[in-house]
Amino acid sequence: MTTLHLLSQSPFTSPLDSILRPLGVRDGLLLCGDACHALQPGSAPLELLEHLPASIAIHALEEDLQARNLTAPERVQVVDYPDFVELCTRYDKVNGWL
Amino acid sequence: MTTLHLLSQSPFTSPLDSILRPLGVRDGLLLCGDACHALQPGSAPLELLEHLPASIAIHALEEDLQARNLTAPERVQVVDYPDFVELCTRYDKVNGWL
Amino acid sequence: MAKSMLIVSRHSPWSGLGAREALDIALAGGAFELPIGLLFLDDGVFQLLPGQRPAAVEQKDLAANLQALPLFGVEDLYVCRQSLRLRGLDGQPLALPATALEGPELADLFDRYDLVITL
Amino acid sequence: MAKSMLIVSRHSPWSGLGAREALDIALAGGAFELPIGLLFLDDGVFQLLPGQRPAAVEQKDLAANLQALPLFGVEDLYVCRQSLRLRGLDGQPLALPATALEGPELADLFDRYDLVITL
Amino acid sequence: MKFAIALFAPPHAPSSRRALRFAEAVLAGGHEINRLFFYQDGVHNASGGIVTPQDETDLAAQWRAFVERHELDAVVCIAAALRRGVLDTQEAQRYGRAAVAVTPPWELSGLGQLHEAAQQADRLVCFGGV
Amino acid sequence: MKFAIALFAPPHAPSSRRALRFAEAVLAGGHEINRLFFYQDGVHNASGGIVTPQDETDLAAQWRAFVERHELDAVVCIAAALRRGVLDTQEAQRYGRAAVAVTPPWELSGLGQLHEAAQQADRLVCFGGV
Repeated sequence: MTTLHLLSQSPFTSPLDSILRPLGVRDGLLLCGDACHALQPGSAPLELLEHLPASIAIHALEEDLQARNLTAPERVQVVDYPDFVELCTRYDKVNGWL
Repeated sequence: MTTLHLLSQSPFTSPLDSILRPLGVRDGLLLCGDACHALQPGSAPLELLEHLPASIAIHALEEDLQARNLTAPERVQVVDYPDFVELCTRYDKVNGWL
Repeated sequence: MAKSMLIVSRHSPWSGLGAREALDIALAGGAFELPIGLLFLDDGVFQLLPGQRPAAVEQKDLAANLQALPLFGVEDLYVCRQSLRLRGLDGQPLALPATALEGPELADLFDRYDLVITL
Repeated sequence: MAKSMLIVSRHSPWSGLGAREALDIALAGGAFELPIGLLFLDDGVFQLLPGQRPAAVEQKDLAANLQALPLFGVEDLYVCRQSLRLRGLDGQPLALPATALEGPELADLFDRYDLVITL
Repeated sequence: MKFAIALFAPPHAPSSRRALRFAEAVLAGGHEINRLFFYQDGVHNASGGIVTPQDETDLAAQWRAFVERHELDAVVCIAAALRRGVLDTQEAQRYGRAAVAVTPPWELSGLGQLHEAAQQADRLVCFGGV
Repeated sequence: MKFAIALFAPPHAPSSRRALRFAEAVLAGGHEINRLFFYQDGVHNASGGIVTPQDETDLAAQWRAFVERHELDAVVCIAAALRRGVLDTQEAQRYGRAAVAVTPPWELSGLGQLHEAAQQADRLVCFGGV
């Protein structure tokens, strides 16, 4: 059963480690809110994300990237709300890391 | 102007680093709430605290130690609420790290 | 057939309502005879420590509610070993018989359940 | 003589009310002509980044309020260099002229003020 | 698909707005919402007392409008609401409080409603934190 | 000494109880409290709507009793309170809301009251977080 993991906390305030630990190889990540700061070039969280298995799809919510003036690297797919809903249907379940 | 720093967040959730950075050598620390878990033997936060200059007094609120079944090492003074008030008068100002 | 739910409890016992409100979801699920699993993660592992005295901070005893879990049919208890280790607690006795998991075992745990709620 | 107050702002701009409510204390202090210092620490440094578009998440522009600080007499702005560095932001242009401090300079800053509020 | 949506954060948290925009997209995409469930500080989203500055997004008002427009089943956890002072007429009377914050279509009920919604939906999506 | 005490966390946060026990110890030690100031989620401590389970400590009630017994100056930040639905009679009328959560001795006022208290006190002590 695959899981889509929603992340919204800043990776600098809530370290990603314990969130990435239960990640399965067919799971997906959706970064929203301050979790998008994990895409800050040159930061440790981005390094962590880039070392995830390629089978784990990483997405980021467009509006949160725009608000923060962030650009998603190639590895990351930018999504809007309709895409977000579609993602939820594609994975077997959704886990919101509060 | 000396500062008494109040800590209440868990050091495992809110890393101590940025809190200890502005610490002056004549400042004091008061651990309360989940910040008392920093006294867990064998943990990284305790290591950090033990490496602070000896001039920095470390205190911990008795009730929070009791609730958590924790024992304070020698380096740490256990205080109750009247002591807490007295500490506030002894330092020039008080900073609550929320 | 009822869907199974994994509840991930990440809050320490005396830091507010987080631990209690996660536990309440587990107990409510048990009362409805749903298959519930409970994973203690991050500061949530502090809920499992023996010898706590919540009365010292005028709190109700969460341990009593935790002990009630089996009565509600909630018997699948898990704890993240890495969370214990980071807190200097690995190998210490726990107040509840929770299975310690690490690495891929955690991913397997998530995989097994139909639903997951993290609090 | 009025006491000086250091306000330590640790919250990112779009993560809730933390950044705005810290700023409001600074602006209120400025309005009363009190000597106010403002330190951006931890995720608070994100408040200083240029090019943000709060409208994308239906938020009011915090930058406008930040720009108003000098009008309220709040000109002592500081940012923690280590916080910038950890976030890959050291050396990047900032939207406000904040003095970057590190190590003992931070302790000196705290030392200089009569009062401190961290939000 | 049938979605159950739970919200654990107050209206001033970005996750409240995110949950609402998500819920709107669920319906716009031709899916169904079988229940909205408000828990923890999320109960404040149902409060009729919240006054948002005129130039800011009023999430409490938007949630109410959304629930009314689509005639959704919107449940507020009663235990969480009582602890946070978010009472409906009945609870305010029961406990002798003046402050009535919750009115229909919001409904105070127990955690069983969360489990029931999760069991009956194809997806449970929880929003909270920031 | 004269203490100004500020609280930024709601009654269900341990820091609310800690602030109250501290305030009690301040008075018991022969010191003075020139003002209590409630900001951010701390405004919920002034809510008359909060219903705490009977076997738990009712911080909102204890704060009220403490303020009344010692006739303290207890100010709730008006801007923070409006956003969180914690209104007094006047604000509820002004904005046409039914929920009146704040009654005397609590008083809604501006952030200037925090600065004034901090200026006049010998110590400002802020409680928040957890």
